[in-house]
Amino acid sequence: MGLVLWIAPVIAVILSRIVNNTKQLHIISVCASFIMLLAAGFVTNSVVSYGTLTYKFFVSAFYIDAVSIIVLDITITIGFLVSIYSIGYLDEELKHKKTTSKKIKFYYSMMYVFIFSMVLALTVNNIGIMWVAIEATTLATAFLVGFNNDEHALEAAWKYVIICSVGIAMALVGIIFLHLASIDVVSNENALQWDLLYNNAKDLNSSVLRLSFIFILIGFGTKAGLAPMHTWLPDAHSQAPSPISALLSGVLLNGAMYAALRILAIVNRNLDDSGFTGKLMIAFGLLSISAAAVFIITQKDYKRLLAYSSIEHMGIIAVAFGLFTPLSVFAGFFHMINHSFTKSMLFLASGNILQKYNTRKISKIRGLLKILPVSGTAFLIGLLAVSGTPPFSIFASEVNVFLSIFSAEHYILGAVFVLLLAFIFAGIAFTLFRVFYGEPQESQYIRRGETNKPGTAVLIVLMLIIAGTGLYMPGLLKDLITSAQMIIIGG
Amino acid sequence: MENYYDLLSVLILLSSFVLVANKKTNAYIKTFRIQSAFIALTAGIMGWSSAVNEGKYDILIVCAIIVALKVIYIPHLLNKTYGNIEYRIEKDFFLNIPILIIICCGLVVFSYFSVSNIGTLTGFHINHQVVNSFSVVLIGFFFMISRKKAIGQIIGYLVIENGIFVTAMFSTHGMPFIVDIGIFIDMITAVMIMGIMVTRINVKFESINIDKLSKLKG
Amino acid sequence: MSWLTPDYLMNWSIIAYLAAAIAAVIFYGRPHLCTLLAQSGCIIASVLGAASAFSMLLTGREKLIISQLETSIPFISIDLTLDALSAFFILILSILVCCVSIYSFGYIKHYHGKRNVSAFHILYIGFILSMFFVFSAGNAVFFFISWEIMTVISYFLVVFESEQDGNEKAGLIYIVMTHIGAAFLMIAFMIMFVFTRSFDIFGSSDAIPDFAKNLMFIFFLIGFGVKAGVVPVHIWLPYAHPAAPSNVSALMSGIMIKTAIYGLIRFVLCYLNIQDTWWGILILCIGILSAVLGVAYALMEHDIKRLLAFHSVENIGIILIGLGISFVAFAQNNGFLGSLALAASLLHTFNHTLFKGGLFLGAGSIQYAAHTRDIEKLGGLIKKMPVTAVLVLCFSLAISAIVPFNGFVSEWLTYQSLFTVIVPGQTGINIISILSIAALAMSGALAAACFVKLFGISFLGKARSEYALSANEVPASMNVGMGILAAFCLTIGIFPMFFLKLIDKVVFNISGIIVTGELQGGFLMAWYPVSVSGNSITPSAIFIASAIILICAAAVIRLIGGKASNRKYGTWDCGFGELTPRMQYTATGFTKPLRIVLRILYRPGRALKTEEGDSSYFPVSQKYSVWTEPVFEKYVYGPVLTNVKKFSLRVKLSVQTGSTHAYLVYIFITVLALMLYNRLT
Amino acid sequence: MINITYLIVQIIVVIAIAPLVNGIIKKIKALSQKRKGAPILQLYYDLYKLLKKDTVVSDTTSWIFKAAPYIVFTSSLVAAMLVPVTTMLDPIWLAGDLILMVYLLALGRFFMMLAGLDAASTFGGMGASREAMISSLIEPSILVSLITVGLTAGSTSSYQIMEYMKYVDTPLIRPVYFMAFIALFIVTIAETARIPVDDPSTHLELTMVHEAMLLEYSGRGLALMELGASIKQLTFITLLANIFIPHDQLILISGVGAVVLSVLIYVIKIVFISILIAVAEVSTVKLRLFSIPNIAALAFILSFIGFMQYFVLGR
Repeated sequence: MGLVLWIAPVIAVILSRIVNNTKQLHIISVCASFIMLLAAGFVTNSVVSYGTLTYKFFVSAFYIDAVSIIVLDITITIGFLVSIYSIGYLDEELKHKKTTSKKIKFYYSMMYVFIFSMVLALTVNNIGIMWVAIEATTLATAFLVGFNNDEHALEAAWKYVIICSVGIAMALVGIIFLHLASIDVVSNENALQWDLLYNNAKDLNSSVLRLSFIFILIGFGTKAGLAPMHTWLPDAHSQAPSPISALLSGVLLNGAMYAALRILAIVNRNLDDSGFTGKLMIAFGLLSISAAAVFIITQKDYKRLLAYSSIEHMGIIAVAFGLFTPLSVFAGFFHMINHSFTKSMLFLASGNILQKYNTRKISKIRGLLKILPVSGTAFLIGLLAVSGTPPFSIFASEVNVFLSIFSAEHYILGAVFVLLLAFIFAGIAFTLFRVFYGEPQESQYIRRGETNKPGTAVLIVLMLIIAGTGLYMPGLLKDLITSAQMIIIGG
Repeated sequence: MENYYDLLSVLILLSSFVLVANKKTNAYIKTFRIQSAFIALTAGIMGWSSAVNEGKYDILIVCAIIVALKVIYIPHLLNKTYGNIEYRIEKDFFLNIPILIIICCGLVVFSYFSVSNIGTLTGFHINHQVVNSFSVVLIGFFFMISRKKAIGQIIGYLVIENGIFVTAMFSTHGMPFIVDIGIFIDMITAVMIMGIMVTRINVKFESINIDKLSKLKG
Repeated sequence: MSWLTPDYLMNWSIIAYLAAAIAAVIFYGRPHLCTLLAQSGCIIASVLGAASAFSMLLTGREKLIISQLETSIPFISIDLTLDALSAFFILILSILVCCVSIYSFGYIKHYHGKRNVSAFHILYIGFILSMFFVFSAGNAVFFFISWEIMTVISYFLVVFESEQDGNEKAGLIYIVMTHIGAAFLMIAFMIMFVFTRSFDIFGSSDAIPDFAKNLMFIFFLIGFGVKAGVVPVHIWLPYAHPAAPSNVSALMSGIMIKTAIYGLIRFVLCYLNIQDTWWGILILCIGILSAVLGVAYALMEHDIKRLLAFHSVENIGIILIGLGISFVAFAQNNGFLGSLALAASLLHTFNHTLFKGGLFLGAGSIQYAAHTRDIEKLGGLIKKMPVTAVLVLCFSLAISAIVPFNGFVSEWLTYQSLFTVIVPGQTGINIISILSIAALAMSGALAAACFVKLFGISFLGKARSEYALSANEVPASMNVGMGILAAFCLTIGIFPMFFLKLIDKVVFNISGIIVTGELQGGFLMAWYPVSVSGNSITPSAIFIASAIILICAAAVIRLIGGKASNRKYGTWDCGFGELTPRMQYTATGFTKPLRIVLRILYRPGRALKTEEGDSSYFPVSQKYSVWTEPVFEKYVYGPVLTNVKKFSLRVKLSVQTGSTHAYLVYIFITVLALMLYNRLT
Repeated sequence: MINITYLIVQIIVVIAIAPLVNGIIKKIKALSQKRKGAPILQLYYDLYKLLKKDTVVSDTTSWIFKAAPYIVFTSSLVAAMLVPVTTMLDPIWLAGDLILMVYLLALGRFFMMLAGLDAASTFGGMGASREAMISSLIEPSILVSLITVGLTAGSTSSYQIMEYMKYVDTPLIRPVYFMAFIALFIVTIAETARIPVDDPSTHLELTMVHEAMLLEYSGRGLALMELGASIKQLTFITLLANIFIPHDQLILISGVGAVVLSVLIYVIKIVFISILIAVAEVSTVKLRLFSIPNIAALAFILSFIGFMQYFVLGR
């Protein structure tokens, strides 16, 4: 059954190369993602019952434990929601002649290449392959970022490819050093297998490992959008079609963070102390949050603003993982989940807004709640949620992050952290709250009403999720996160 | 054997200096080709010894791939891309070449300073080679920064990739085979994608000067 | 009588609120029914809530757990726990909600057919419930959650009429400031958790070291101060309160800002157990500043609701003066004085809820009838809306602390606490206390001036515009709602003892000292012995004496003067002929002397625009305008905001330059820097 | 029961003496101007005349206008009841609280200002506006000086303070009382609409404050207003007289005789202070309206320094 996870996207890619009819493409995509959703449910279930799953396959083993299953479930759920949303989105684009059915074909195939590589990255045991898969996600999304094929999109895509490739190349350097550190411990056939490295972490060469971690952090940090390597992120997120932005923000960033986390676990186990890694992670995290805080307050483009908010949240997650206490790692995972759902909802809503108003400029959007009742509400709720307002889910995880910071006796850090988040809220409120009220300009000829029906349904589902998980955590999820935290912390 | 490796690592490093010193785009491609050839040679020697000593052929296969890809295909691809793009004379670098070279020397010193302490790994006298090859990574990176044109950036990226590969070679006799293959696939895809983009950029912006791509700010 | 227990009633009260909200959702399409059901639901719920709180206070139980639900998210649980303090605040809340809901029957009518009434009711009920939870939260995280929900919902209510000028900005300032304030609360709660490993509000703070306690105090002060609207973080208040619909403003000003007072008492006094005198002194200073500046700025406002909002700042200042003395006294282990001052400030909290709620409702009535909030456009309303006029007059007298009303009683108690705190020898506290007395006196007099302006200009004289001419008496339900509040004001003013007894239960619960034991003398009398002899007031006696004197005076006059005839005639016009409404004193004119005297606070300006005619002696038109500057916004917040924006822009453009090379340089430098760091450590 | 008797005595004394003070002051002013002046009892005649007269009421006014005289009168009288003319009279039933007294007077002032605005006349508004300013500025000095004195006595009750002052040796040469006395004297002048703050005898719009608010009144309304004002004036004078110049310790007999004697001495003191006020009025000129803050500040500073002397410096 687990195999379906890898086969379904491949089939989807192949089919979408063959089929020409847009409607059939939609069906294929939804079916594929639905099947993956079922498979993910199945795999989750088996992980919960049996612990780690390993599939010997080809040369490398697939290795699924609670850590991967969390990120995997996020990926697949959001993938499913995005695929539903895309139906309405692409139809609308098609209606306004902004795209062609040929490009839709391309869109779907690239999207499933992306999902495939994402799934691959999350399920392989071999860190080298993981790197390959993550680099593949960059390449798969490169053209999706440039999907609109105008100057801006092209510029964003170019920066995306160059910066992410270079960044991720640094991660490769790190992986080589990791290999070097383990050369005496792990035989060449099993080189870079995560479980072996992890189990034998104590015997690795510490000084090489430290160097390795630096490169890993910079490399995957680039991909995860940590400042100062975040620079590609606002461009790519703002220029990509909104469903793709949702995937980038809700899925891709997690993937990079996941890879960094895996290696973080090894390094910390080796060094027997999270001081070295913690300092770096926290520094990057805090820098990201501050960068987001500074950049958000004068932001003029709402999708860029959301992108900066993603940087902020990746910063929060980095801080949480950097602290590396059981509490903080738990909070980090929890925050990762919440951020993914909230941010994808925001990007999906922003897609509807973009289609309706045809502009990314905040100043040209007024009367959102009237024009787009559901998307507007989703956007508003999303903004409140994303800035940590209770009772939405991000608040719940932020409280846990705060607590873990304070519990680790980083008082000043904690205070700065809380205030920065409040400052970001202020920035978002200052720049973005005005769009909900008033009336759009006469010259924009905007008609009331939602156009993207499936998208609207998705938004409602997401709203329910983020509101629901704010005050309730399913027991299954809690178990999963706890076991993931146990895996990372060890013990 | 180590002597050959030492020599090759220095040659590879040297080729990257030559790259930085070059002014013209076709010269970049040529230098890259030479550098790749050196790398293929290194891989060949290594592969040969491992085939003889351990009966493993994967490094030899990698060597073959390098020859096919980096020495033949990618330079060809780049030449083609370059040929498609109308030639314009534009200053390609931000700083003048002597300064660039001095900075690159600094980078080598820096990488010696920061990598040489990574501790003695028993059984490997690799530090110097690693320092050299790691310097190639940094120089490649720096090359990307110093060149304005898109092609320069692609080449810089490839040099980083070369540097990484050599580092891997010298430090651990290469990555696991499957990883290497994956990396090659990624690399070739990346280069192709970049190539396509360069063409598009040339159409849209009527230049491949990356500095013109600065509409997305803030 | 199990159904009379507080928890049982409390649960039903919550259920009634929820039912009202559900009814509001179900009857989405039928606004009249929706209003009827939702507001009646609120009335029932608030009566239940009041009953519950009342019985809680009477039973004198220390602590009562209503419900505790784990959410399975670590550290987040729904925890409703009552003690006397919460019960007291819930009592205030319920009384106000009951009156406001009665009022809303009529008031909401002008929304029917124009707006989404259902959404309004849901927000309204959500707002009430969130305050309910704030008062009854048993752990700090749940408190924070309720607190933030309260903020957010009230934000939506503030922007409910977002199409009107300035409401958006009002909402924005409001939510930004309160959210930043809440961040400080969050930090304080985190410190609390770190040392005690618990979020239990009722727990002990012994494990917290002194420096952390001091920090927590500062953070609580900032966090709650923003919500309470104390100077200098008051600026959101005069924007947000006018922007909200009037029944909501009544709730916001009447009770929402009191959540901050609740928070200060709950966390600083009950939880942290005051440990330093400077805490109290700091609060005292803030109180003085707020009391004087609040009323001073109120004086210059001509928008009724803005004026009232500034008065909220003033009254919070007065409450804080009481609270400050109480903190000082507790820090000096003077339990009795602490309790007295606490009782004073709690009573003032209650009183302010009553009269400020009533005043905002009155402002709503004026707006409902005359469609404007600008005092300058009103006039003569006393003849059009006689009942409203009487009620607003009552509230005006109450807020100016004039005698037979409740405002005086609590101010008197505050004076008495200040009086008692002054002991020869302790320099700092004495000086601050005497300044507090001066501030209280001045703010009382300025408030009186302000409400003379409010009432005199808008209700008396002649109508100044069409708006005022076309006004009519508002629906009876609105007056009933206000009437109940006015009745409370008068009752507390005349028979304060009964309410003091209630407050005493709260104070006893906190300090273990009964104040009314000392304040004895039957239900009519408040007698309080100080060192030498008793200071006391007997409002009821005064009331009776006044009544007797009034009757006697009338009788004597009748006796001497006989039956006199009244002749109606025009107002004295110096022989110029008919007086027009434009010749009346305006609100601007009325406050001019004070504007000039206190110009340092207002930085007033004026301009005369003349349109020249044929000769300079015959100008076509002249336009004279005066204005006052919003000093805090202009000289504090404005520059800060501009600089933040400037900084952001500068950093943004110099970091995110759009150049790929720059971006690569960042990564490159990061690589080098980290390698260096690794090498050097 | 005996308390009520005392109160009735107090009320009668107050009502009887209040207009006299006006008469004395006017007489002294007239004498200083080499005029004969009106008889000392002129205000009594005026009040009687006014009570007999019909009233003219503006047609723009409301019930506030009609009610105001009664409220002003009542509040002044009740306030006066809180300040015993002699400690032989114990107003314990009303407790004699000074803070209460100040706020009772505020009630009267509130309605007087409203009445000024009610007739839609410019004069009324002007008077109310100026009154609002003066009262806001004077109020802190009143309370600070009264409370300072109260603090030395340990009570805010006028009766208790007077009781305490009996045993203070020559209070007026002590810094705290001297300062408080001067402050209260200034306050009295300001509160009772006298030169230099206000001119009671003018009807010129530039200078009117108190009179401007009463401009529309006639007949019994005016009578009540005037009487109320003079009672208020007497209340302040009583405070000055009985607190700072205590006399009851001199009276050694008890019973009705003591009360009568005490009231007689009281009247003498009132006359003395009236003369003081008259002298002050004669020797100064009416200030500009915007110089009044200076006087208010002076009063406040005096009371504050008095407070400092005793409670901070400990003298």
